[in-house]
Amino acid sequence: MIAAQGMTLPVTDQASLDTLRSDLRTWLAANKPQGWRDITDHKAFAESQRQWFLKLVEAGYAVPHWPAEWPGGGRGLTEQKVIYEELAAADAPRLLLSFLSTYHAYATLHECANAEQKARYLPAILEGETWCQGFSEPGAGSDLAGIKCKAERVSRPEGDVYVVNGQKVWSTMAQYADMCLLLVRTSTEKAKQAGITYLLMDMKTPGVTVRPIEQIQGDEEFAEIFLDNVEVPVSQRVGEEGAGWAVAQATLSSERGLTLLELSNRMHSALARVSELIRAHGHGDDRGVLRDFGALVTQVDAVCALADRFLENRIAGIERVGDASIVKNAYSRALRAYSALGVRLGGIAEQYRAPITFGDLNTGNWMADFMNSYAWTIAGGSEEIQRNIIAERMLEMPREPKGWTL
Amino acid sequence: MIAAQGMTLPVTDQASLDTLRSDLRTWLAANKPQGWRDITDHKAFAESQRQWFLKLVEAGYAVPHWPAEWPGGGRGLTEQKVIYEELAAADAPRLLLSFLSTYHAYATLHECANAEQKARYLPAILEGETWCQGFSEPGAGSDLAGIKCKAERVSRPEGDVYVVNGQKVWSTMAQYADMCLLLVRTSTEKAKQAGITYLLMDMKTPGVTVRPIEQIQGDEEFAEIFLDNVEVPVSQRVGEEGAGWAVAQATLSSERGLTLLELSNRMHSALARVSELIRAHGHGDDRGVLRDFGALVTQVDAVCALADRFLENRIAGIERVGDASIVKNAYSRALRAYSALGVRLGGIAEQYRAPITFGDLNTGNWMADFMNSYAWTIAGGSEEIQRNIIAERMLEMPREPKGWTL
Amino acid sequence: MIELSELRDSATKAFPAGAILPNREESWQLAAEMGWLLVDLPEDLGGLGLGRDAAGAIVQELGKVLCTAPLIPALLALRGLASAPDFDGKAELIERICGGEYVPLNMLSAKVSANGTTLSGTVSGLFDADMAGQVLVGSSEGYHLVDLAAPGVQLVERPLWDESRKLYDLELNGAEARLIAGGNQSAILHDEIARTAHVLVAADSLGGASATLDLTVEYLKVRKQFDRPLAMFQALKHRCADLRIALTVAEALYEARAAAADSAPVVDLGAMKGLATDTYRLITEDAIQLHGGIGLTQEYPVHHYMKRAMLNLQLCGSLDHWREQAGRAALAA
Amino acid sequence: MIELSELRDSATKAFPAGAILPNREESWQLAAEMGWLLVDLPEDLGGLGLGRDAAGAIVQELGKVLCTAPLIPALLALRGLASAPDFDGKAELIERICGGEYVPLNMLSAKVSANGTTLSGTVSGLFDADMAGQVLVGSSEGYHLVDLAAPGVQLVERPLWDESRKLYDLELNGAEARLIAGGNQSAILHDEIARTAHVLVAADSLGGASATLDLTVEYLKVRKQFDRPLAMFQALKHRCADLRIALTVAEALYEARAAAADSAPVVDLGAMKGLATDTYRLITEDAIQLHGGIGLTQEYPVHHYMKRAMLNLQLCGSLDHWREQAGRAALAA
Repeated sequence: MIAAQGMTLPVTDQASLDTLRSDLRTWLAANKPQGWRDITDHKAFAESQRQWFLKLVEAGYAVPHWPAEWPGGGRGLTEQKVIYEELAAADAPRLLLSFLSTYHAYATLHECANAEQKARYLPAILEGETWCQGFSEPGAGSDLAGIKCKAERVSRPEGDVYVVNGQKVWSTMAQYADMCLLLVRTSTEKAKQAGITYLLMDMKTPGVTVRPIEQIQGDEEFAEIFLDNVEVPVSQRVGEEGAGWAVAQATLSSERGLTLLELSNRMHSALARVSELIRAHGHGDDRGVLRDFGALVTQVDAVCALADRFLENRIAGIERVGDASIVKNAYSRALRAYSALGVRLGGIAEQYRAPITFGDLNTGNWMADFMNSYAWTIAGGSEEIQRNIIAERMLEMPREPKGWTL
Repeated sequence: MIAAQGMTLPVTDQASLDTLRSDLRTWLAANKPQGWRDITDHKAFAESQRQWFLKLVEAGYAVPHWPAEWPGGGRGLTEQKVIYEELAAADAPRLLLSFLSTYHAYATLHECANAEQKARYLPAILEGETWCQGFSEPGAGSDLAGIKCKAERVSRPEGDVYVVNGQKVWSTMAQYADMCLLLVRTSTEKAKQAGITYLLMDMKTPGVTVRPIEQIQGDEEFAEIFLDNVEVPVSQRVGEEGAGWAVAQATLSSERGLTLLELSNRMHSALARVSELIRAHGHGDDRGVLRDFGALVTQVDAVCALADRFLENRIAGIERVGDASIVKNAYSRALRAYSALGVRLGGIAEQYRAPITFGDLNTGNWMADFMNSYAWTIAGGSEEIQRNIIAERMLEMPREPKGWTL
Repeated sequence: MIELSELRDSATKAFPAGAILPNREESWQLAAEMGWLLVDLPEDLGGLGLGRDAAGAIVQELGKVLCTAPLIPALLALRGLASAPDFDGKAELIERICGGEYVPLNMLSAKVSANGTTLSGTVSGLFDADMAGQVLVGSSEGYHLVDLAAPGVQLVERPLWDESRKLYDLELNGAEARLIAGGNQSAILHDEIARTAHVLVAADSLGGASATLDLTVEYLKVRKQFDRPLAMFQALKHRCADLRIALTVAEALYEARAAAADSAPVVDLGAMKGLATDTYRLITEDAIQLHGGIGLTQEYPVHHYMKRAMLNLQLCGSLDHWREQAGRAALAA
Repeated sequence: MIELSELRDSATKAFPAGAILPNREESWQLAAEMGWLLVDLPEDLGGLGLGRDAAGAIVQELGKVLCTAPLIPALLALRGLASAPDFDGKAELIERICGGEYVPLNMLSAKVSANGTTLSGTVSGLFDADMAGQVLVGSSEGYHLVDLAAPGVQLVERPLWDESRKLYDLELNGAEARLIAGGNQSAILHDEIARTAHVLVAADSLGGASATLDLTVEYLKVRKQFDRPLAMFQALKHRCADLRIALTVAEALYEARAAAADSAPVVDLGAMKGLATDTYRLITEDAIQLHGGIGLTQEYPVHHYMKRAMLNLQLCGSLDHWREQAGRAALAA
């Protein structure tokens, strides 16, 4: 069993959960952004995200998972689940831009940073300071321990710095970020993991260049970060030099369950889009199409149940190794099936390129949704990596020997 | 390119092919066995197979692939193809019992045996002497080089013998065989392949026990052979001691293309059974069922085309490494799809156990056909082994290092 | 209240893992002694009133060992009798059944016509009717109790590929039958029984699927080829992982719907049963392939699971049927 | 007679592997200069009369580099004109087309109505109509030549996900149109054109699928993770092997049916095209997954193949359509 992190708060009683739900529902009816699905410019989308986050902060719904000392914090997982369910039900925008800040950056700072770092960075998150993650590199996709981005410690009159050179990829919305959670290699002599150091980098530091990645469906959700003699003060290091691998684990384990519950629920609501398609194309009396739709509906229902159970198990502290991998793969395959059925039933109409909706995975632009679905089978530990985890850690099938190279 | 073995005869002209076809068709109309699908006793089936083979020998259609010096021999692959096509079209029984004798035993004897062995065994095949193959062992499925069946050379007054102890499995119709192509281990000191020796064993030798394998669909197509201090004269060895691996290659490469062409054609004819099922269950206006049937029809059509092309390439001498693996996997997956669709469309009726037909893979007893289809995804080098061959030898993806063990 | 895990534990203790195909009569006796027939029965009828998911928890464990005793058909008949309007002898009959008298409900279609108090036609899908003195027949004519010793009643065994169960047709030829629910009440009974049926067939399937996957993974760990355990080959590992995912997904839907079965639309339960049985099929189909040759032999157990999965796919509505119904329901939503 | 392999070689020389998305105008020019428009045209009309499979051989090679020039629509129009009854200027028009004047046939449905010699409505699926002076419109009204400069004629570009091609709708508003085949002759033309269309769309798909698989296997050989090339991971090897099998199966059906296309039932060719395009979809869909993140970037080529595959699936009848037709035909056989 994995102990649930920071989730030891008592389960809240039903009455206060109901109150939370109805309050939020009322608030959302009055405050949820309109027209966000029609935004066609990515910068404008980022700005709408920033505004929406600040609005949620103000209302006390942005960081329910933070401790009670923070405004809106101190809520247990059960309450967090209610909040995500209501946001999904209201078709409010997902929190893409701030997500990394309030989960990954927060968890890293909260668990591993020193007092000074916490004081500087945690309150700023609630004021809109935005973080990105500089972990993945070209050539080291799922093999995080293989990163090459090099940092050399150099003395400067104002204090030692790390001079960083290298490249990071797949950094979510890094083009809008103020700060970066950066993994660098400070030693190539030790074991791969032992040479990694964790830095907090200001994105405005000279030598930092960000280039949005043009995605195949026309989105710009990710960026590359080029680092050319970037000087990061040693005071910006989290943990000791060479201890970055352990800090990174805190970053990476900060979230999984709530997002997939939210996304599953949103996909469930979006099954209505398939119904519309079936009606619009006159497939309503095609028994094969009805069966295919029925199979999809049941698959999505099952993924919702799975995501819910996963979170319940987390709440109950009985999560097992590999559970998160199962939820991720099950969700991502349902997402692929959802979009593939839409592409198929939509016929030629789906091959005409239409504007995409930023920040949603089930938009009814079926080709865009199809391409977007790869983000979940590839990013965040590819489907293949998850299968390895399930086979080796859950089914206890033997690993391949480590030293096994060509 | 692999050179086609013993298939260098000139392509026969169209006119004589047409004559062959029409002669055989006439002959089959008069001579093909009736009622073979209704045989319910396996022994009776074996006997019907024996009779059918002898009838074909007499008519000159049994061993077209043997050299011209043999009656009915000297036919090129193109002619052989015509013969198989006509046998399939007439729904004549497949030659299961004699198959191993006329292909595997023949090729082994023809290519690797000494003059005395050839004289003793080749003519006997045409008189009905039946061979089985003792290669596979429990615990060494697809890993043929890993066989353990032990043979020790011992002096006897009447000449040296090998004393054989061990077990063989998956030996096709060994319970009816007179002779056995036997792979044994004569040394454990050398490399795995180098310790293997090839023997011709009389199945009536003391110490040989044959036990038919009860298969999950109720067939008894295979048997286990138990060898308990079986003495095989050294004169019955093919090739040198320790040279059995190379001889086994001759056995194993004796056939592939014709059988799969025949089986594909038979499956194609048997698509009519699916049509019957669709009509009988009133699915004729279910567009989903029609699409699923159409997809199957096209898959089977494609496998027929593939098997045909494979044989044409063999005839033309332009077969490539891996081609045979592709045909095998493509056929076996079509066979699975064929039977699975039948099981599905037949509904509950297919779950009632009904008598099976021996010697056919597309019988319309859908559950039996479904179970039978595994014979092709598992036997003769499993599907997984074929994928390895395709990936490594055709796509030239790297092999796993040999010394790689737990 | 008794936790589901306690029920599971008691079932596993009575039918330990790996001891497959236990003797039918002994199993039936044991099931009755364990009180498992009482689990889903309302308390006012002398039952434990623990609900469908409680019965499901037991059935799921028994599915792992390919239980040969007809617990499901008996629980369905009980559910039907319990939901029926009161009739003379109802309480006594229920009590006798709970004590171990076997009365099954048919799990396949009944093509019968009523004439006065008699029925004629064929009732399919009666499991282990050779153990029964009477049966509950559900058909479009309503729900009837039929005494198997009555004139015009004949049992015909229908041998199955699934060797873990015995199935009978009931041929009725003007046989006396006691109507316990007709018309609107029949529809109510139908839905009540269907809810239980889908939960229990799904439970049996998921138990069997889980046991099959365990069996397969264990086999791959033990079996060596090319000097390594098969379980070290990544292609096989990934397939096992995918099977594990499929199983966990189906289990999650089962648990959610079984817990809410009393109020769930029948179509939701039917679709859930469809997914569970299809997952059983998927896992057993690939399990045989992953085993290689040994999986094709009668003496190795894996084929029994495959055959049971194939039969489960057809019980109480096929996969195709429930997929179509689920699609129609979602389209109408 | 020229061998197919010679045509393939010349195509590969003109459009070498890896140089994807060549300039459209230059490609068109080159195709015309190579005489590829003559390949399938009967000899009595000045063509080479090499048949549909010869044209297919060229198109298959061009599919590998995501050819941007509209060879297929031009060959379809040529096939239509060649099969049409004689009309004034037929020979000259064919000659001009073979010389490089682009006249396409629509590859999606035309919803038009005729009024005397004029047409009104919308014609979909005209590739690269911006390069054309006139087009051949196939509809239920027959086959018409339409001058794009005529009054009541308007081209509307329909941007595609597939960036390798440009597609237009033709809006007709009482536009003059010259009927070249109607009634029974229209049906004959339709089948003649359909045979060519299925062969060529299938050829393009199989060329693209083959290039995608090559690209993917090469990438896996080069790309390392956990200190080994990805191509050494057995799970990925087996997936590539399965893709190779699927490709070879589809190629075999293509070759058999393309060679016999002149006499094959249209449904057989449609089903073959369905398999080819679905195989293209299958391979490109998994190719992106096998590439990982880089496959999701606009600058890496693999997505272009996937998008082209998706469009090909819809051209000249969808996969669902042809599967259903194949099922109906087999059921009626």
